[in-house]
Amino acid sequence: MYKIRQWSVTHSRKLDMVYRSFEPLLLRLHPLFKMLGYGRLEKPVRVMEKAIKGFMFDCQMCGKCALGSTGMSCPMNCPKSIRNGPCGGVRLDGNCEVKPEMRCVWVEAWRGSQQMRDSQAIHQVQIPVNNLLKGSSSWLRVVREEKATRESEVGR
Amino acid sequence: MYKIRQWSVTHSRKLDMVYRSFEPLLLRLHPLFKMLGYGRLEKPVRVMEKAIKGFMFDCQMCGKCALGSTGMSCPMNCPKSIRNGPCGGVRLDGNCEVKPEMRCVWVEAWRGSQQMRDSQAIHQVQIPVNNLLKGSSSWLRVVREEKATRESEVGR
Amino acid sequence: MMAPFEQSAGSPMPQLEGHSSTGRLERVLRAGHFVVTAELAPPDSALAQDVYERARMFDGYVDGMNATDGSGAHCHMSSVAMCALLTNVGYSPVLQISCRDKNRIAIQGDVLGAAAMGVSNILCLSGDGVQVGDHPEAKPVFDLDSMSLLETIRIMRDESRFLSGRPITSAPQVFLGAAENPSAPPIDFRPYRLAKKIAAGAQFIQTQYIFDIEQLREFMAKARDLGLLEQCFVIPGVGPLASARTALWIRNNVPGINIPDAIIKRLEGASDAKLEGRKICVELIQQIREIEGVSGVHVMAYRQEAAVGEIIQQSGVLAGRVPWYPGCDVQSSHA
Amino acid sequence: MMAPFEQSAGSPMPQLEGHSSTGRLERVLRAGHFVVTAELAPPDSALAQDVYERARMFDGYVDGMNATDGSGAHCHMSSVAMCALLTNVGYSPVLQISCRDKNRIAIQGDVLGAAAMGVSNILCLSGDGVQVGDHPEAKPVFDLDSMSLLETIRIMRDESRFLSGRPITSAPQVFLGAAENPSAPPIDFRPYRLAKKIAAGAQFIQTQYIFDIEQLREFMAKARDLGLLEQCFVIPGVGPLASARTALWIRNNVPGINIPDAIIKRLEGASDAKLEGRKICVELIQQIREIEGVSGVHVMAYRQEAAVGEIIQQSGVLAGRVPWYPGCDVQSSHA
Repeated sequence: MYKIRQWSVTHSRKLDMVYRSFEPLLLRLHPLFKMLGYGRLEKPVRVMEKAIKGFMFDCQMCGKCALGSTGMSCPMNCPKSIRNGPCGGVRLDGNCEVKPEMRCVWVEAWRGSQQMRDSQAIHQVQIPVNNLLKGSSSWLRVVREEKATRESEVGR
Repeated sequence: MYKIRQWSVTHSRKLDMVYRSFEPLLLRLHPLFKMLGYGRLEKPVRVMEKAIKGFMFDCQMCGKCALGSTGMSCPMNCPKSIRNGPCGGVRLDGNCEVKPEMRCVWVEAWRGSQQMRDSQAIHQVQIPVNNLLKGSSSWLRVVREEKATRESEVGR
Repeated sequence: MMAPFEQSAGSPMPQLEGHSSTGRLERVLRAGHFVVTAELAPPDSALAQDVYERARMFDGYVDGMNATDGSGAHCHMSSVAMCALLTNVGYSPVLQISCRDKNRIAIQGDVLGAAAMGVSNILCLSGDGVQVGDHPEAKPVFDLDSMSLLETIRIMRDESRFLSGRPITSAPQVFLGAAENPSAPPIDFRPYRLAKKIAAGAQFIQTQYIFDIEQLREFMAKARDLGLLEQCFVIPGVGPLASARTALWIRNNVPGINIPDAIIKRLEGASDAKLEGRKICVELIQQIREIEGVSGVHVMAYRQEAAVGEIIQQSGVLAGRVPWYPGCDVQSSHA
Repeated sequence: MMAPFEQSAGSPMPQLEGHSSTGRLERVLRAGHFVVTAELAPPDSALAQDVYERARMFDGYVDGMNATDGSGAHCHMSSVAMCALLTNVGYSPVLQISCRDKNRIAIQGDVLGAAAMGVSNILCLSGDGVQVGDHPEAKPVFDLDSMSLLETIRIMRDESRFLSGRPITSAPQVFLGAAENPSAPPIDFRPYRLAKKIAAGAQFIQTQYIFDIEQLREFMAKARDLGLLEQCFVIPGVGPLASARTALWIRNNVPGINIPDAIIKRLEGASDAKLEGRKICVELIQQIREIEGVSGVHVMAYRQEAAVGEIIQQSGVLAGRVPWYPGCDVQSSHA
């Protein structure tokens, strides 16, 4: 999958645009999701998400997807799980300190993010990952949280 | 798989005997393994081992199988990864402190080990798990190490 | 009468023959006294003063204080710092190390560091799961378990090396302890698990709260039969219950604590439940004292720390002995 | 002339207006001096004496000492204990916290504990991978990363709360630092990453070894353009190379260290390589001093700790200033 992962970074701009059009679609599905029940959907969506994102990005299902701010390079493939990389140990050829045969996830993230529409996102400090979310669907969580925020804003 | 895991503990004696006859068989395959190359075998054997032990014991592929001393209850299913359990937090009904819906792995281990031929094995202190072995085949390692030991003994 | 281990102030004492540490707790135990230890929760602050104030409550009543390590998976000041501060003024604290938050590299570093700061006693624990605490999103570590933690520190002390084999130039001279819970399933296995902990290096045991004396008696009888009591000091844990409601809450929510119905009924029937809870605690201590092979009592009085002195005094287990505390050499009496 | 921050002995000094800590390192930096810090490897022992002996080598030459935290993923005495011991006798150590070995519960407990023991400076690191150390079989933790570690401690200090939101009654008053490596890819991103670290709470930066001065100049120029140097003290790292062989080994085996060919050639051509290595180090320090916006130099002299004093003296960067050390108030001169 390593080759595909790199392809995804190279095409980060296009993928970002696909993602951006995918999100409103997901949001529009909220009533359907709600009817079916988010709890019941968790498993099938998780399996699908894992298959797609696993194939495209070697996604590790951290439950809090950061691809939009990392140039489509999944930070959970960093052996130190650094969400605000790169560390100081990147080899001079741009490969990983821990896995010398792998490109540094954050060298890739920098490459990918410069092509993204929001190339500034990589400069934001990412909060620590919530280990409880590990293995859960990031998509469903985003939709649920986004809807909840919008509804509470309407309520104000 | 939870039901099957419990069945395996209930039938720990029989499974232990199957395992015990399986080991010499594996050992006898050593020349074949050596010819094919242990490195090349690692992946297919790992996949097979994971499928079988995953199905039977919810095996987590720690790479250092302890089932023989834990009454066929895999200690890596303990949420605290305790290899010398049980901890002091076992519920009065014998369920897990962290996952109240699950039987304590070590309550099961005690139940299973009392039926084993070597019921004393559970009293041995287990050394800390080697995290580098995670995900690797325990079977191949056992054969390789056992053969190496025997050969060095012959050499003396 | 003052035993020799009570004359020394904060400065390090010479290590006695056959002792693993230079600490006071080991001295009192090996001298055959009935010891009293108490649990001390670290403050949520960066002030040494807060540590000293908490410790002072126990002055003259306890031989050792256990500084908890992220107890209940909640963040507090580290046990190492708490113990170092307490050691500075002469106390004999027990460092608790939980396997939940640190891997073997950090733990071994902490052991050397704590010993360099004078800490003499270490209690090895698995630790509560992160899910019960205030940081459930933290990564549970559990690189070692309480048993391999014992063995690791024993190896550091007795073989002057790290787990990796690299040599240690001056080994940590520590008295090693572990926890056990005679009340948690599988009950039959518990005495054997004690044996396993002793094999791994435990020299003393402090138990989870005991409310069912019969269960403790059986555990001790079995431990005696296995010949474990000559190898290890057993210090059962006790604590005052604040009310019947608290007792029920603990029984339903804190796994591994067995509170018999009879105790809950007594608390329900009492006009002053808090007082009754302390009375029950005093009685438990007195009953525990009568069990053959018991070496002391460990008082865990969560949010009732101020009552520990009174409970100990009423139980009479100190038999007139006044455990050392900073300044006791100057004053002649207290309370 | 003695600046006010050099008059105080081991006892805590009052916190000055606009300062985050009561420590000497922050005082020297904010007073505008060119500071010198040095790296101090903790001993593989449980003896406080070993810590003091190592520190003494730097007396009169450094304003702060970084006690490494399991550097190179090898087990040593903990940085917390080392810093507490050094603080006890009046030094101003920098506590290093690596994310490799502890989760957020242990780290926050250590921060409170270290602060309670008087530690004033904390450097936040990701940490080396376990695979390079002597315990490769240990579980890598990495619950936080260096950035979220900075933010966590900043929140504890400035908002008096844990990451979970629970209040802290007395916040840790610490001066917060981080590491950066101007020589590691992606080079373009490094100044922006410095900006990110400042946003997360970094008040000072110590860098990885610098051997390529041009690279550092470009990094500093970019940092200046981004307006970062008003918000953060930058202290580049240097160190003496023992030989051309060592230099080659480091270049090939320690990721992230860029040693130009010219330096290796100089070492190869020298009759006394060790001396030449120190000479190069002195020259690097002098060149670094000339770069606009640089606040000091951080000397990492692994296994050449005894040479640090000479290197600093020859570089002349202290300009006659004698950093405080225990006993300096009594003696009037040294070396």
